[in-house]
Amino acid sequence: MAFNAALIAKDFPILDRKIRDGKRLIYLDSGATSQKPQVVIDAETNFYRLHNAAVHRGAHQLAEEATDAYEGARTIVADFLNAEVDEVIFTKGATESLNLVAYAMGNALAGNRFHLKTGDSIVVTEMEHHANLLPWQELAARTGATLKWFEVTAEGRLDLSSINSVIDDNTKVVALTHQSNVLGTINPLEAIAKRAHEVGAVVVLDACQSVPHMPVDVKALNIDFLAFSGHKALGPTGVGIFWGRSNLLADLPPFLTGGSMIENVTMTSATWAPAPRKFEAGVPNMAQAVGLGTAITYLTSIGMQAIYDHEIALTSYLLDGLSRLEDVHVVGPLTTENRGGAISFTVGEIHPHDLGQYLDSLGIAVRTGHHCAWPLTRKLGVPATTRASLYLYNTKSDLDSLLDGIEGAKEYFGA
Amino acid sequence: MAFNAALIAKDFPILDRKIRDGKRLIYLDSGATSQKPQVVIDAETNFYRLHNAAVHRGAHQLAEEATDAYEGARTIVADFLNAEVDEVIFTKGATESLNLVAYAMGNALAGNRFHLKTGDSIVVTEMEHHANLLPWQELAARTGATLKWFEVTAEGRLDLSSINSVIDDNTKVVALTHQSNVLGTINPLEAIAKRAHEVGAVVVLDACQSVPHMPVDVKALNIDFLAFSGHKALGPTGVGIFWGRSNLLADLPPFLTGGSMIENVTMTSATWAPAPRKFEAGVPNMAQAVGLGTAITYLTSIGMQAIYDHEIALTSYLLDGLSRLEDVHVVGPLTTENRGGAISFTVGEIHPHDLGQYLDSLGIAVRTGHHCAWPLTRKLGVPATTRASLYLYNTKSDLDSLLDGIEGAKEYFGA
Amino acid sequence: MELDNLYQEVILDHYKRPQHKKLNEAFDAQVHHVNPSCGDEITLNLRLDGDRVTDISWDGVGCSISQASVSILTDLLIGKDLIQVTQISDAFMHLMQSKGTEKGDEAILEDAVALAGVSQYPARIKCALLGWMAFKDASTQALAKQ
Amino acid sequence: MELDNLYQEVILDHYKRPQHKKLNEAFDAQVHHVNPSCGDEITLNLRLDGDRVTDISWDGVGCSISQASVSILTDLLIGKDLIQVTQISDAFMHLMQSKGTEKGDEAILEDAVALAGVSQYPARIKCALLGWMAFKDASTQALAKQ
Ligand SMILES: Cc1ncc(COP(=O)(O)O)c(C=O)c1O
Ligand SMILES: Cc1ncc(COP(=O)(O)O)c(C=O)c1O
Repeated sequence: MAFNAALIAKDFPILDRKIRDGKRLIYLDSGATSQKPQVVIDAETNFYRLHNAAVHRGAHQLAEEATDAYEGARTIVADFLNAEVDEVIFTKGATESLNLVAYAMGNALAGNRFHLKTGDSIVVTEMEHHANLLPWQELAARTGATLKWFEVTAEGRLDLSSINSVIDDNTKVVALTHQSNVLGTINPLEAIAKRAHEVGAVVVLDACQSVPHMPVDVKALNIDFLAFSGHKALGPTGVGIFWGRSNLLADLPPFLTGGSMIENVTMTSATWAPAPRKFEAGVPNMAQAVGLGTAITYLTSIGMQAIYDHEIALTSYLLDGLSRLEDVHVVGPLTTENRGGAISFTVGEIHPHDLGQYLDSLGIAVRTGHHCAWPLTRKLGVPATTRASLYLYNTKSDLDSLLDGIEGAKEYFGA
Repeated sequence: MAFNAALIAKDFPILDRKIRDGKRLIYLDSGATSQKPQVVIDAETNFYRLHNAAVHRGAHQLAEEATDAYEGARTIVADFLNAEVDEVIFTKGATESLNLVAYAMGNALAGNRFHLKTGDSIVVTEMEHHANLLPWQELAARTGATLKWFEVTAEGRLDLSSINSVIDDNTKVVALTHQSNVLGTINPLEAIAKRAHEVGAVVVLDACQSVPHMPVDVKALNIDFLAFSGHKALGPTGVGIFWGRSNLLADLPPFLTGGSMIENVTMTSATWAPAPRKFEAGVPNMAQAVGLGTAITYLTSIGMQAIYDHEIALTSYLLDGLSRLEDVHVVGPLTTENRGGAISFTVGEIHPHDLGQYLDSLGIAVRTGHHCAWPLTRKLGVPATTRASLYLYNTKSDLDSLLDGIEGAKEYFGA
Repeated sequence: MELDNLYQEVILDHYKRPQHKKLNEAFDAQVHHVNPSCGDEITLNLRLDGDRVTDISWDGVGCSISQASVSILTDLLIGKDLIQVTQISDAFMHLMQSKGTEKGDEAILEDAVALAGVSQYPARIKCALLGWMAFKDASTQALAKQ
Repeated sequence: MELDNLYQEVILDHYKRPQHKKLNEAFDAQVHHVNPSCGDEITLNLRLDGDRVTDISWDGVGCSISQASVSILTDLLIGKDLIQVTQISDAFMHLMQSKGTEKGDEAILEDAVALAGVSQYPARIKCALLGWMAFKDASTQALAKQ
């Protein structure tokens, strides 16, 4: 079956909506959040209408069904990532997942392999989303460890020239993004993971912009922890994934504490259940986990490689089109080599906010600003950019509208 | 309009479901999680079908609409609690809310009013849910503060006889539940808040079992922080509320860090936006927040006082009925004075798991076990109990079925 | 009544008259296991003579399923060698995971086939396994000491 | 085109030829404000003589709305006393919150009525207010020094 984005778009009710004065919605903001196919909406609805109960806690039929649905979703996610079932933890989103691992390391006492102290270092990159930067800044401040980072070149690539001094014997964690949400750059994990493991550090991957868009196999990537958000992967809001190697999860202290994550509790102390329970305190986001399972089943039925190929074709088409427009400057790699479909650019002197507003008046939804990667946009000397981010439901015709819209804006603002 | 639980039940599609061999569902497990009216399910669905976009981040129409819907839900919650809008923070649930305040205090440096150190004390009670016990145990361990607690009497009440020594000049936090999820006991907040404030401590209220069931006014209660879960208040799973007085939220350090909660970010440091943003890192659980807003609007339209009165009438009826059964022992207050509709009991030698299973075969959903309050059940000498917990959609006929079911179980297990 | 699949006569009998429910002070390994979701607890003492189980004794609180299951276990495993024990345990695990599709081989599992119905109640499988997990733990510990 | 409500001629004019956009080194208060959601920044210098605004100068980067709004502000407020300033600021705030239902009183707001359309675009109100918030902050600081 050939990939047919226009047909796929029909599965997404919101794409039928009209914007402003009856314009067709052209949604190019999937990097911020993706739209949801009807099957995902139905999965949440059916959970509430038929099976809603607190999982793992009741001896009644609804509780059994809810538990089955919830644990079934965990299996779907595990298979999708080529992970073990007990390695998959449901969180509320990637931000929580990344804070989880940073706080949990902060909870590690001396003697625990995750314990950090003065002299240790944490390595990030200059292209991190705030969600994969601030938790590490905070952890460094709490533990006395030093924060170091890979710089970004003018072409929007990581500068790995001094990899052996950035990642050195003191490095305990290397946290980086798989694909930049601003530049689209896909980072060279192999070299980084190899060097990190050489010095005994763990690799934390922010996979927010990769898992929804390409095949991701945690075993093949040779990483240790991974985070992504369901809402960027056709899933509901309010759910994300934290994955970790099972031997590491066994050593990692818990983060949130409360019900369902314990083995034994007295007034003064507690012991923990094994993973994944240890990291899932409280009544979970059950309907959302079930919705995410359905989203992943939907993605798998189309095929992650096919989705990736489609996005690459669109990216190539858009980069091409943008290169033909005067005064348009793409921030990030100019070819599709090791890059995905997040395409940021500036248009002459037109401020991105104004450009975004103009495009909105045509029904075209893009994002403008620093995209929660302020150190990166500062480094590149562009306080703000306009970003188009693509997904399986976008078509070349969407991109033609965008290109026309940019020309229109230039005229409108007299630039 | 008279309160008509049977009519209300019609708003909840799951209550039409058949259990086991075609039995009517009699849901007496709302203390674990409540069922959802159709309007709440529709609110989430409509968000995804019509307005889904990342809030606060886009210059496009969908982002505007999503932001309106999300911030509108915040206003609804604020009005409901008699709080200020900027004091209401969306979390993933009460467990996160309680961890938030405990971790945030742990992040407070010397000089900050929330800073804790050796010699300080944190006061809880013996009837806390694990979610309001373990975060404080952990905070005490991290900071060197001492954990102290109010004991529970045989009648299931807090023993306040030594209140002035339990809460003393070293006390920095008093964290307690408004209503016990096991005993139904409603705690005497006035005396405790008065004493806590006398010594300069803040009061953290676990309102999981009160906000959904009775009028709660944060100003009148004279408390400082409050937590509850949406899923126990007719709302979606995956959303909860953390409320704090605005002057305190201004001083409280953030918990989760990441996108949307910042004012400025460089590679080495960051400053924070004011509350509520400071405490809402990442793309929020938008559809769930909107659903919770709808749930609260629904509750308000019925009236919290009317709901409370209904539950008290049912509680009285059930306590009465149970007292007439041989070998049935209620754990918790035996009258409706300062107690709500969480009713735990034991039935002779029948293990709660077996009783729960028997009731399930009749379509009756109850909860069995230690109800995530293990120190309490241990203290009371009952490793496990069976709990019926009531809500607005329950009727006397539900309770008659339960009473008959208990008699049936006694016969079945030959007790 | 569907429930009778779960609560077979044999189970209620073992529940009311549990076997070997009195801790023997002589043991090679003692373990204490808890089911955190319901609070059920068991203490189990094990004696091994070489690779033969010579005694299992226990005490604990729990539901009929967990109590009957450990009672049945003691009857089944005392006197067996570790190869037989593994065969029986594996067969029991397999039965518990069968979601009601299997009846269990009475030649191997004897009274334990009465627990077949448990496999249809996912929340109860952990109850049935509490004693078996404790036994497994104890035998590992006892062997480590040899 | 609906968009023309937002981007009135006057706004685009101020955007292209911003008034007082060159920091005056003499000031009683200097403030730096940022719009964290888009990265827009403004530095604003203020001079007060008693209760009269004698000079406002500024520099910054931002969208047409934020730039035009601060440019208009300087034209409007320089030379006014603090009572007039409060009246004008209040009127402007009120206009921004009007969700498109009001046009603004030209006698008070002059060119600033051109920003009325912004009130229909919630995400842009913060842009229009950036300079006004900076001014408010600066005047509080300058007064505190007196
Ligand atoms: C009194 C009480 N506190 C806290 C919680 C924890 O709530 P949640 O699991 O929704 O986070 C519950 C319910 O499980 C509760 O009943
Ligand atoms: C690369 C990257 N990391 C982290 C995040 C944070 O994800 P969320 O806001 O869903 O927690 C995002 C998206 O906002 C992202 O694009």
